Amino acid sequence: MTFVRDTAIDLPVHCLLDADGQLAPHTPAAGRDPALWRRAYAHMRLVRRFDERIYQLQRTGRLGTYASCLGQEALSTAIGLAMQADDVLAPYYRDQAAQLLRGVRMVEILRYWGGDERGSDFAGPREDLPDCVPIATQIPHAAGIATAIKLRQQKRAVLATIGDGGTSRGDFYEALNLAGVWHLPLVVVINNNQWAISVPLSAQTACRTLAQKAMAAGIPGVRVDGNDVLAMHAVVGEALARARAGKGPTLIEAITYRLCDHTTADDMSRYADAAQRDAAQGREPLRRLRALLEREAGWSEEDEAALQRGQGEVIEAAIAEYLATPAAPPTDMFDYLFAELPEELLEQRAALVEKREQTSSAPTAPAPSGRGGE
Amino acid sequence: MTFVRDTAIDLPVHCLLDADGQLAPHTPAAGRDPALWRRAYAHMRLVRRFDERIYQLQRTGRLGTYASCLGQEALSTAIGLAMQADDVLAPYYRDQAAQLLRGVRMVEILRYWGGDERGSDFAGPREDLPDCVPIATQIPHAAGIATAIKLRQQKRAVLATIGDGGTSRGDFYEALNLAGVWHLPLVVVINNNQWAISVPLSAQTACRTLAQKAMAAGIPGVRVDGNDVLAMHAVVGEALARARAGKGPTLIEAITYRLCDHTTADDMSRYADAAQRDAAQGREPLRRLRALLEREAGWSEEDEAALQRGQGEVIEAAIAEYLATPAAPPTDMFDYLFAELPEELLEQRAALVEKREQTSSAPTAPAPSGRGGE
Amino acid sequence: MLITLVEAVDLALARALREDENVVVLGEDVGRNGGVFRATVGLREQFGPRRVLDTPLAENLIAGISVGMAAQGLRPVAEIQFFGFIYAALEHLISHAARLRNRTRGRLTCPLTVRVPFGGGIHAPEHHSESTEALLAHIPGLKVVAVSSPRTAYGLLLAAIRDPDPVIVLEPERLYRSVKEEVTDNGEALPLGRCLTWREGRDVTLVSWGAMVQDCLNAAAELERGGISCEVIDVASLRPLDMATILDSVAATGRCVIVHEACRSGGFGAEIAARIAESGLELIAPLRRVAAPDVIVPYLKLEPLYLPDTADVIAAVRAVMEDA
Amino acid sequence: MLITLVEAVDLALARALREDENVVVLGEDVGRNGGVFRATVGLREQFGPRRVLDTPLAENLIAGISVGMAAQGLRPVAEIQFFGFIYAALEHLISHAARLRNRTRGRLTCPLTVRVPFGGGIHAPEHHSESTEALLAHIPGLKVVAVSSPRTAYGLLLAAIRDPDPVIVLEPERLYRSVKEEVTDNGEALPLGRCLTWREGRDVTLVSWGAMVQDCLNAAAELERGGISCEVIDVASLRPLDMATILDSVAATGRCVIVHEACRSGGFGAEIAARIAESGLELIAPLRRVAAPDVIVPYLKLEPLYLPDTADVIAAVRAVMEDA
Ligand SMILES: Cc1ncc(C[n+]2csc(CCOP(=O)(O)OP(=O)(O)O)c2C)c(N)n1
Ligand SMILES: Cc1ncc(C[n+]2csc(CCOP(=O)(O)OP(=O)(O)O)c2C)c(N)n1
Ligand SMILES: [Mg+2]
Ligand SMILES: [Mg+2]
Repeated sequence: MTFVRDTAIDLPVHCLLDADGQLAPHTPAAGRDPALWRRAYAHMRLVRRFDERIYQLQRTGRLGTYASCLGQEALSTAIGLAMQADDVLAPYYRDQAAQLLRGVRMVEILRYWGGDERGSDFAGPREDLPDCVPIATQIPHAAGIATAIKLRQQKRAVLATIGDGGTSRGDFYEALNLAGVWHLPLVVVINNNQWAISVPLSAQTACRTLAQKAMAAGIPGVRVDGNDVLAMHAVVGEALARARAGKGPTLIEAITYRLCDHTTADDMSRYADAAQRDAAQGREPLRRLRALLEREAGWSEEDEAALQRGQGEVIEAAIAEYLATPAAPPTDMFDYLFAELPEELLEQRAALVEKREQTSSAPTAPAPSGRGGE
Repeated sequence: MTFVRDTAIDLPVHCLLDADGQLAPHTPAAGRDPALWRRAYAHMRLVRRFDERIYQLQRTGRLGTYASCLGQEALSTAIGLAMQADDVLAPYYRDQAAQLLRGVRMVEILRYWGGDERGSDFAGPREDLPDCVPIATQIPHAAGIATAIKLRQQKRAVLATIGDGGTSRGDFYEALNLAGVWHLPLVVVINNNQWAISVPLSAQTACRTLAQKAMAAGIPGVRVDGNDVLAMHAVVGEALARARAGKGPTLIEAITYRLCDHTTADDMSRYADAAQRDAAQGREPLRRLRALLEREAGWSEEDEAALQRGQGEVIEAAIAEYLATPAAPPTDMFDYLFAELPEELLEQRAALVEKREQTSSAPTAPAPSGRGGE
Repeated sequence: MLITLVEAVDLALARALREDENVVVLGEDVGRNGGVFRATVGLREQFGPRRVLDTPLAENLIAGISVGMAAQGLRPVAEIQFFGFIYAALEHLISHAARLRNRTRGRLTCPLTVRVPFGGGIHAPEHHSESTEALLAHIPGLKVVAVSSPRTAYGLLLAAIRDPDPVIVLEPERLYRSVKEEVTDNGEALPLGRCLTWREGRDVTLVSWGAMVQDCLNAAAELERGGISCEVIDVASLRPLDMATILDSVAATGRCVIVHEACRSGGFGAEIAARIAESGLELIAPLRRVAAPDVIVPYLKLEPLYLPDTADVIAAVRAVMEDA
Repeated sequence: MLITLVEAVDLALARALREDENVVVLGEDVGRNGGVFRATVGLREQFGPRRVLDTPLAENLIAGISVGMAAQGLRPVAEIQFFGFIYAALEHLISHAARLRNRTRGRLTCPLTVRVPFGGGIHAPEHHSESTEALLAHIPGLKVVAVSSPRTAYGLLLAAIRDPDPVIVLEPERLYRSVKEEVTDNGEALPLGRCLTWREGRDVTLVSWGAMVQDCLNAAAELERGGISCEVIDVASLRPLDMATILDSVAATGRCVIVHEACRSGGFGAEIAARIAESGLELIAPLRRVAAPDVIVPYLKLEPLYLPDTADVIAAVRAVMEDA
């Protein structure tokens, strides 16, 4: 007899809206509401346009390295739509769509990527975490926020996002395990876009699914088509409701594809197969939702044009506001270090002011970004 | 419809020799060999006696803080028996049994716990790692060793051990995940003794089993009664054979119970329920193997007495050698830092020699250990 | 009451838990067990399992969730069981705890306290006697304090917990039970960012922190008999550093010996030495450092020869007195 | 050939891979992608996927498996993508890589090299411009070198890989492509543990490493025109530190300015300053440090004002010339 056996399980990929824009028969009522379709579509369209414009700004040296969310708008839009205002978002760096829905302003997003800390002082969702750069570290933070919520017996949930590459870091497992044992109101959504910079998922893990990693924490794991905004909305909504109701954490693997370079400092053609990318293009989220809208909700070319016109104006206004942002006082680098600046640093602060005066010609706008690593 | 569902799986606990010493009908041939029973029994008996004596040495101030393996001798003995000489062991700190079988000398173990680095300069298994104190960090090391073995296309395996508490650290998951994706010849055995110092397993994870954590790495996970040396031997043997044959890694959860304080610095009565411990006593490994030996292999009181007499002598000789160990030259703290001592440190080394001469009365034997934390 | 340092820690924690419902104690074995050093004894019984949390075994996680808890306005007081296990927690302390306020321009803050037993002298296993506090003292956004007695433990820990920013509190293992002092549980904190001058003197300034402060006091008492008068400054707060007190003293004595248990090179003593050198003060003799050698903390058999001690301090003071 | 610093790194790696079959390059994106900075371009193609390994995304793991690989006699050359992500790797570097030889009394060793891009100036996102090398330079058992040009990158990296003990190699991001130098691929290593004196001078000793060496050279050239003669010492090897070269120079010039990009307090410059202070050398003017302020590295908009630069070095030199 043998004792060591494969213990793999099969987890289905939930999908309600297929690549051709057909709605599955088991779509729940919420997913059948054309108002949701329109809202989701409009937002994804906005995000895509915004993303393109940010890319251009970067290319013309008006902004730092940028991580596009091209082709991954559905997952983040669904998150933004499913979350309640008093839930807390712990994003990574491709969550522009969710952030905007939660009230982060475009100009704040532009400032952040433009290299200005003020971009993370969100006027809107004051408790949401800012973008997290060190991969996976936001998951323990989210677990900590969920701990606070649980200790205070509030009915709120925390949602954190992470990439497929991020699931290789200890932070991810440690925090999920805690969420399990402390039964925290936490939802973790993996944007499985198949790449961590140049490393394909097959070189990241031997797991057939990322959702099964939930089993290491004793919590539910769910797979969903991340390009299907309706399925995403349903699954995330259910997981959040469970969390708020004290039913514990959920891990969600949202399957997408990174239809862009990793960031503006990357060149995907060095390592990725163009054919694979082209195939993924056929599953991208906007086209399929538009097909549904056209077929079932009378969405017309005029609707589309009007939408895009309106959105263009909003985006350009935000960009104008960004470009007109007055430079931050250099002393900001001292003034937010502690609640009160220690005496020890007064002299250094004064020296900075002096240096600033001497070199008032110093560039405060970013010089065009070179090959800035990733 | 709901999307979020419990994804728990049930994994059986393999057991061949039950708590009453009855052999299961499906016991493979290797497990039916009385020579194995005798060898395993003799070794477990040796380890238990050695462990008791170390404890006494600690209590009388002749040794530092010590982590006993009381009640967990079977799992480590099975590992020692199943491994081949050219496999590599990456132990934690309750693997005295496996280490002895692999050729680590008793006096080396005593020196290590006595606070002498020379104890880890094993004369025997030169490639085995020394005891690992920072919890779980040995698992990536073991994966690294397995990587070297794999890159060199050798037919050897690496076995690493870890406690149940250790499975909460990122190191454990990160290394298992790597072992999965690189298909490494690695076997990880969890000594699930139900406690991490004072923290019970139920406060460590929500997982019903620790073996299921293997699913986060896409590798097989197996549960086994860690107090059943025959089942352990069979399972570990199979996993090692798989590893050597290029069939990849295995995670094994060995279920035991810590029948002792965490270390000599701990007092289990502060947090553990005595009744639970008493119940676990009934499943301890020596009694059941002895029952089998008596019933099926004619093991007599005389056999037992002779065994214990012989072992007592071996142990006392090792202790005498330990106590007679000449003090290490203090300059050892410089002389093994680098292959060659940098000039920068020559002066400090000279200063130490001088200090040593001035304070030749300085205690080099350890003072009795106070409450040294864990 | 006359209590040990570890009892003073427990007392301060109980006071903090009582006075602010946002205070939460967490770590490995801090609850049911009362801490491996017994620094949290009785807290879980008194304040319940919602205020005193036994975490899973993961230092990175402890630091990480503490950041999240603090972002919500809790005041987590996390214990890292031994300094040698803090390395796994550094990413969250350095890249997040220290930065959250700055990163969000004050929107989110991190009122976190991390307590860590540090230093050697208790015959513990490997990794249980580390004092690499210099790693933390170099990080903008962190405050780092080292206690040296029951009273400073009580006062500085309370200050750390009440501070709106992350503070690391270093507790010397070998002083946990070896000294007793009269401590009044009056809720009075000591100021952060201030040196404490424990003894005034004319000839030499001894600058130290943690367990070595006791060695400096012992050395000063001994040297006094030989007619050498030492001022003993307990740095207490490595960051922010109260350099003014040190410079004033060194200006008066003209001699300085910096004493720490950490290994010499790159220890925080170097920073104090550098600032004295930059100050332009004219010293009577070059400053000296008393520190462990630049080697790995040996196991317990060789540890006594590794640790700097009172005799080393005395020798260094004698040397600076002769150097002139 | 005239090449950039990043090309010199690539060249040294290829040389090391060729000359020793135990050398293995590993890290995030080092294989298929050739590294996010292009420091490992072509290596996987040339030496195959058994010599150049793309790891999963986990710095702690990269360091941990490197220790195990090294214990087996491989010579892993691990890349940590940016210095700001090394914190997760510190436990394995500090508690294991640095200790394996000592812990086993020489039975097992750790011939590991860790390459890390460090420092700012490339307009990168948060955490991509750190230079907290002082954390590593304080750890007994680690060697730490910082390269400053294509030639030193080639020579010191080869030395690090051939060294039988763990060596951290710091590569300044902003010099990767900004300077070109003639490098001969002759397999000649530079010695570890030796300062490199790039320019001799009479009046002031400039002590620096990494990217700031270029600023020191620029400053020296500029100051020369005003009649001030600077000696420029590239520390190159922070640990072991070649203090003799520095002290000899300072003894001759009587003035010293220590320049590093890391924030001032607790930076490795403090150690050099402390040793000068202990040396008893009589300086003409107090030594000075040029360093970043003790704040978190700002995002790119404010970064130019944060980074110390040539002008700062010039100002400091002028100041020590006037101080006397
Ligand atoms: C701790 C850490 N290591 C390395 C990096 C550099 N880095 C930035 S993004 C990235 C890949 C992330 O991949 P994934 O998690 O799949 O997210 P994606 O970018 O694909 O959405 C890497 C390696 C980082 N930011 N943090
Ligand atoms: C990184 C780290 N954190 C904390 C400790 C202190 N410590 C030593 S043993 C232990 C509990 C380990 O429990 P488990 O992994 O279950 O192993 P067991 O001792 O029960 O065999 C702890 C917390 C340590 N050695 N290393
Ligand atoms: Mg990805
Ligand atoms: Mg255990």
